[in-house]
Amino acid sequence: MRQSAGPTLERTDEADTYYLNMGPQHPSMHGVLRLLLKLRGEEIVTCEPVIGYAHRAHEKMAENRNYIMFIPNTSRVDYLSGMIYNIAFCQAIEKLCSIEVPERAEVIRIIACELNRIQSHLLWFGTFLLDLGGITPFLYCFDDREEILDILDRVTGSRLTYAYGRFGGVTMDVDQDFLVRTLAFVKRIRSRFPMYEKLVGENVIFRERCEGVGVITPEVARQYGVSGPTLRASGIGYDVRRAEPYGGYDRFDFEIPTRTAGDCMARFEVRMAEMEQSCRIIEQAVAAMPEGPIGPKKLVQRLKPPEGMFYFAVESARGHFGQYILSDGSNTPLKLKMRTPSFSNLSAMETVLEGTMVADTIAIVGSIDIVMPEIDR
Amino acid sequence: MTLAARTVHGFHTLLTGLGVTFKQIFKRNVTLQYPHEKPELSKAYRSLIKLKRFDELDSHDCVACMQCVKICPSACITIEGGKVDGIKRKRATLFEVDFALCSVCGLCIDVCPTDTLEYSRLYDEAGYERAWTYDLLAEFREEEPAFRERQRVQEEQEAAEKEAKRLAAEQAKAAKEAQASKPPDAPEGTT
Amino acid sequence: MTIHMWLLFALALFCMGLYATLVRRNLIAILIGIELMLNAASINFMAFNKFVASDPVVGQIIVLFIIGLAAAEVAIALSIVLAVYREHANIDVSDLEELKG
Amino acid sequence: MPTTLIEQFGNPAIAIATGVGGVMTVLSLNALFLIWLERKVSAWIQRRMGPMEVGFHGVFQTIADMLKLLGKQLITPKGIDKPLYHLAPIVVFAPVVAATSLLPFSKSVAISNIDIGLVLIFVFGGFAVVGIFMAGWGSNNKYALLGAMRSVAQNISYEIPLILSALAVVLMVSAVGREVPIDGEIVALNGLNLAHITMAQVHWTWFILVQPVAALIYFISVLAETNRAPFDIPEAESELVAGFHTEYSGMRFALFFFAEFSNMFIGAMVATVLFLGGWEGPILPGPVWFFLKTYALIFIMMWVRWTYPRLRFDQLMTFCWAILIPLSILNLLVTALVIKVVQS
Amino acid sequence: MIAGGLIVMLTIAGALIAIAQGNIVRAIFGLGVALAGVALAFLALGSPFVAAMEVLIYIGGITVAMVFAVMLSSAGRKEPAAPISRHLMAGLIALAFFVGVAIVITGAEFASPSEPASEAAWSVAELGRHLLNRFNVVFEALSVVLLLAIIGAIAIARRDEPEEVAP
Repeated sequence: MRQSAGPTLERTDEADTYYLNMGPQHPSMHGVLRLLLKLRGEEIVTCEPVIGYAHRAHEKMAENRNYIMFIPNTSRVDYLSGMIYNIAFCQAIEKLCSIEVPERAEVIRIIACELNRIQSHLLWFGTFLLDLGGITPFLYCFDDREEILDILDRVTGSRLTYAYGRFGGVTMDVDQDFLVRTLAFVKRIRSRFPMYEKLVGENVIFRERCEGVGVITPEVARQYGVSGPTLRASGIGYDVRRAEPYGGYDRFDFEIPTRTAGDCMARFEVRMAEMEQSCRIIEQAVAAMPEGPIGPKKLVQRLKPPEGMFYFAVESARGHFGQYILSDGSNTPLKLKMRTPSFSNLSAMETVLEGTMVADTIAIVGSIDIVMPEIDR
Repeated sequence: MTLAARTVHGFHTLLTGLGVTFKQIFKRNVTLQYPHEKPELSKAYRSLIKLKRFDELDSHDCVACMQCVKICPSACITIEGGKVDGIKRKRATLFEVDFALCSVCGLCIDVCPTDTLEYSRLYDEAGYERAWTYDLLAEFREEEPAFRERQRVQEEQEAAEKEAKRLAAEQAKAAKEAQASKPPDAPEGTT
Repeated sequence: MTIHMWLLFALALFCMGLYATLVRRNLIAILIGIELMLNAASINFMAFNKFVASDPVVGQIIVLFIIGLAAAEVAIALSIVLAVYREHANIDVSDLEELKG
Repeated sequence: MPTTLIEQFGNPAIAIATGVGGVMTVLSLNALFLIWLERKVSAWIQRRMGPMEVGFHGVFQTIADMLKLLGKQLITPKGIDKPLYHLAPIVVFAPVVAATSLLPFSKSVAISNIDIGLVLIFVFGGFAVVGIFMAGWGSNNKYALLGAMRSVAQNISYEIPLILSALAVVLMVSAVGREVPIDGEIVALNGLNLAHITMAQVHWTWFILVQPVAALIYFISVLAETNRAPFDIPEAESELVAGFHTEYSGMRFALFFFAEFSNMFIGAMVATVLFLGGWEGPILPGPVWFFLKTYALIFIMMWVRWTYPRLRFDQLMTFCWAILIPLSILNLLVTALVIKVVQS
Repeated sequence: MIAGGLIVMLTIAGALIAIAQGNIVRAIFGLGVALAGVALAFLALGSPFVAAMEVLIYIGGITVAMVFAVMLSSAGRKEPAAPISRHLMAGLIALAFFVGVAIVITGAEFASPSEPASEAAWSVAELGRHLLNRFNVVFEALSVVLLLAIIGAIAIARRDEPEEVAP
């Protein structure tokens, strides 16, 4: 059969079906995800995500170095919300070792994290459209995203993998110019939302591709531990920032946007609404920026954490990011386990993708916003 | 909505989309023509670390304390040094950074006790080899003997000053002690 | 080329189609044979049309009719192929014995 | 009436050689220009600059790319169906040359003038489908096969509204009933002759004005026939990598690319003839008008491509069968009725 | 004459591939070549319009539909070779038919029309006029047949569960 010319449609155990390997090298697979699709024509019979192609053993690395030496690793777990992960690790250690954080540092962190969240959503928006075949919105998003990266670059010196957080504060203070530019950006992105809405949100082709596609029911979402915007699009308004406030989020007034449809369109709307909410938080934070130190004068290096187990969660751009630290009282964690949102979101795909078409796979996998390094770690 | 109404509405949204992209044609470009134009580096720009030149020393002040070597997560810093002949101040004799390994986290800068590390403005780095080691002492190497000489002279001076001070203090102390140990004589005027 | 040559050419094509129809067992291969035979007939019509008929329209219309019929026939035949395949996972005619009396 | 090459040269062999040479030159120049234009249009829309390095504003970028493709290794995958795989680019490309030779660029410049030119255009359009199938089947690649199947289903479906909307124009040409002197004798215009269709639209009586629906349907179908976004499903890179030409590299790939851009060119040219009055226009000479209109259409095609996301395959089919085909049939019926009423 | 010879060779070569090739997809492409030859023959016989229709419907439609069916049904597998007896029998029948009819053809005399048809009689316009006047019944019958064929094809190929029909 192999000898005969042409790609023989390999018979699987079921008649009329064949396997298609989508990825790990494939133009639309974010990073190196491999989807083993069993197809009937273009319809998916079963879908099996195969992961592990970007495994870099971050968790193992954490066991072999001091707490502080793990800081640069954190942004690389999820390079799209690197700031959130970076700060989250510092916040976890601060809570573990009861380190005080000055108020100014907290507010700076919140601004940086929310900018990072907008940046991540913008990139998702662009790549999602790219998956659906619309190339231009991708570049418009990158135009806006560049602005955020420039702003963050001013204080962190990096554009993607920030090592901005330190235990008890941040590395560099923000200046007036930073605040001015941040506010200008908020104004700019607000003026861009109507354009995105016109170009994409209302576009009939986009709506046709998204509405009713890839519905994740609340039950499935609960079953697989789906979190973040993907969960909120299914009608469950769970957000760590609201459910277990951390890092001073309880001081700010913002909403948790939810939708009930659970389809790609709902996920799109939730993320767009979240960007607006992040803008609100940023505005309040800039207005409430206190004076004061931004961290301890001397680098906190040697930690004496209490023995035992510890869990700390934050809301990353993709959902519930938790860190489980097993400490033996030394300066090195015995075990650092990360609960990453993309992993749980992706595991729901097996159920969700069944019975959809190949083209929908792209839309659905694109819409849950996965970052492969975060899954593989 | 009927099919006809949906079709008409669909076409309308498509035309709106075309309008949006058409407007963009006449807007300013946002890209830089990279090799010809270069972006402005931010003031916090992170790149390869370098040794800061202190005005009062006219040289770096790395004392080879190995703090940065110990904290570096990527183990990309190699330092040798310590006590050098002739002067008291500890000096680094070798300071190499393998930039291929460095993740520019800045922990070495934060931990440096003499604050002699800072980020350089090294930009568009590219190369054909994996080894990417920078010798941070290169710019200081030639002037190192001069620095040591200066330092030696200064230290000698300081030592001499200190010695003089010590001597002076000793003399003063001795004088004081001598005064104290002297039997209380009657003032001259009174005798 | 004379009319005789055209007719012989058409005859050769027809016989090849006939041979394929008799030998092959794959439904689609048989269909190919039938198409060859139909085309041979069309060539005949066109040849007579050019050399013999006084009104050149008639032959052309008949050929157009044949082409149209062939399209219809192929549509039906292929749908049968698909239906048979779905039932038997095979389109070998010698395996189709259910219609035997 | 355009004089054809055969009339000018007398000898058909020389005429054919000149014709093919001329067509190839036009097509090559056009492809070079179109690829550059595509990059520039996308860049303008996306607020970038596009190619800027090779030549003034990158005008020679395409030539540089061509040279690069020429120098690339021709990779022949394992397990392919050799004859089909190797023939496919040629089968895709050859009809393009043939179809271009049918078009009347101006009153005096045309390579051929055939009474059933319009029919032949569609014939050659149908030919390309076979080549795409050969490429998809011969490549021994599932993505290529899926791409080919999608492509063929799409091309066959969209041929129907394409032809039906063109038929409305054919009806109009005979309904206009204009009689023009050609070579000294008065001839009634023939709706299937491309030059005659152009001549039926003199003095700004462009058919887009009387047949806007047909023009719209025709334009959409051309987008689909040439696999342009939002109908670029056969080669949807985010789903099928590169569709039917996934396994082609170097010059073979270049030939597919060349054919794609040339098809776009032909689609726009035919639309110009059918709806925009071909070479007709004031002041400027015929060919200038002809190419101006053609490139304006091509610009719109590019503009559309860089604006929309892609449809899903079943939506594409539904759009064709549930909206375009009924609409085009309706349009044809209304056209026929109106003509009948006006004539009686 | 040379052109005629080329056309015959092309057609016969295509037909040979079509009937002898075990790989069904190649056989279909062989059929495509043969059909292209037939279309050229029509051109040589004076009717470009019919030639165009032959290409449009046969090559652009029928062969493509066949390949499509092959892909949908995995019919591309090599069929087992037929027994030699079957080849012999079929060959004999075909040969006998060829020889018999060839004798008749070579022996036959065909009367040429008294006056050759005018150029205008070959035109597409004339063809269309006849199709809608004199041969109106043929035209209508064809349309009915095609409609029935479409309905029939859909009815046969439709899966049991209601789904959208493949075009």
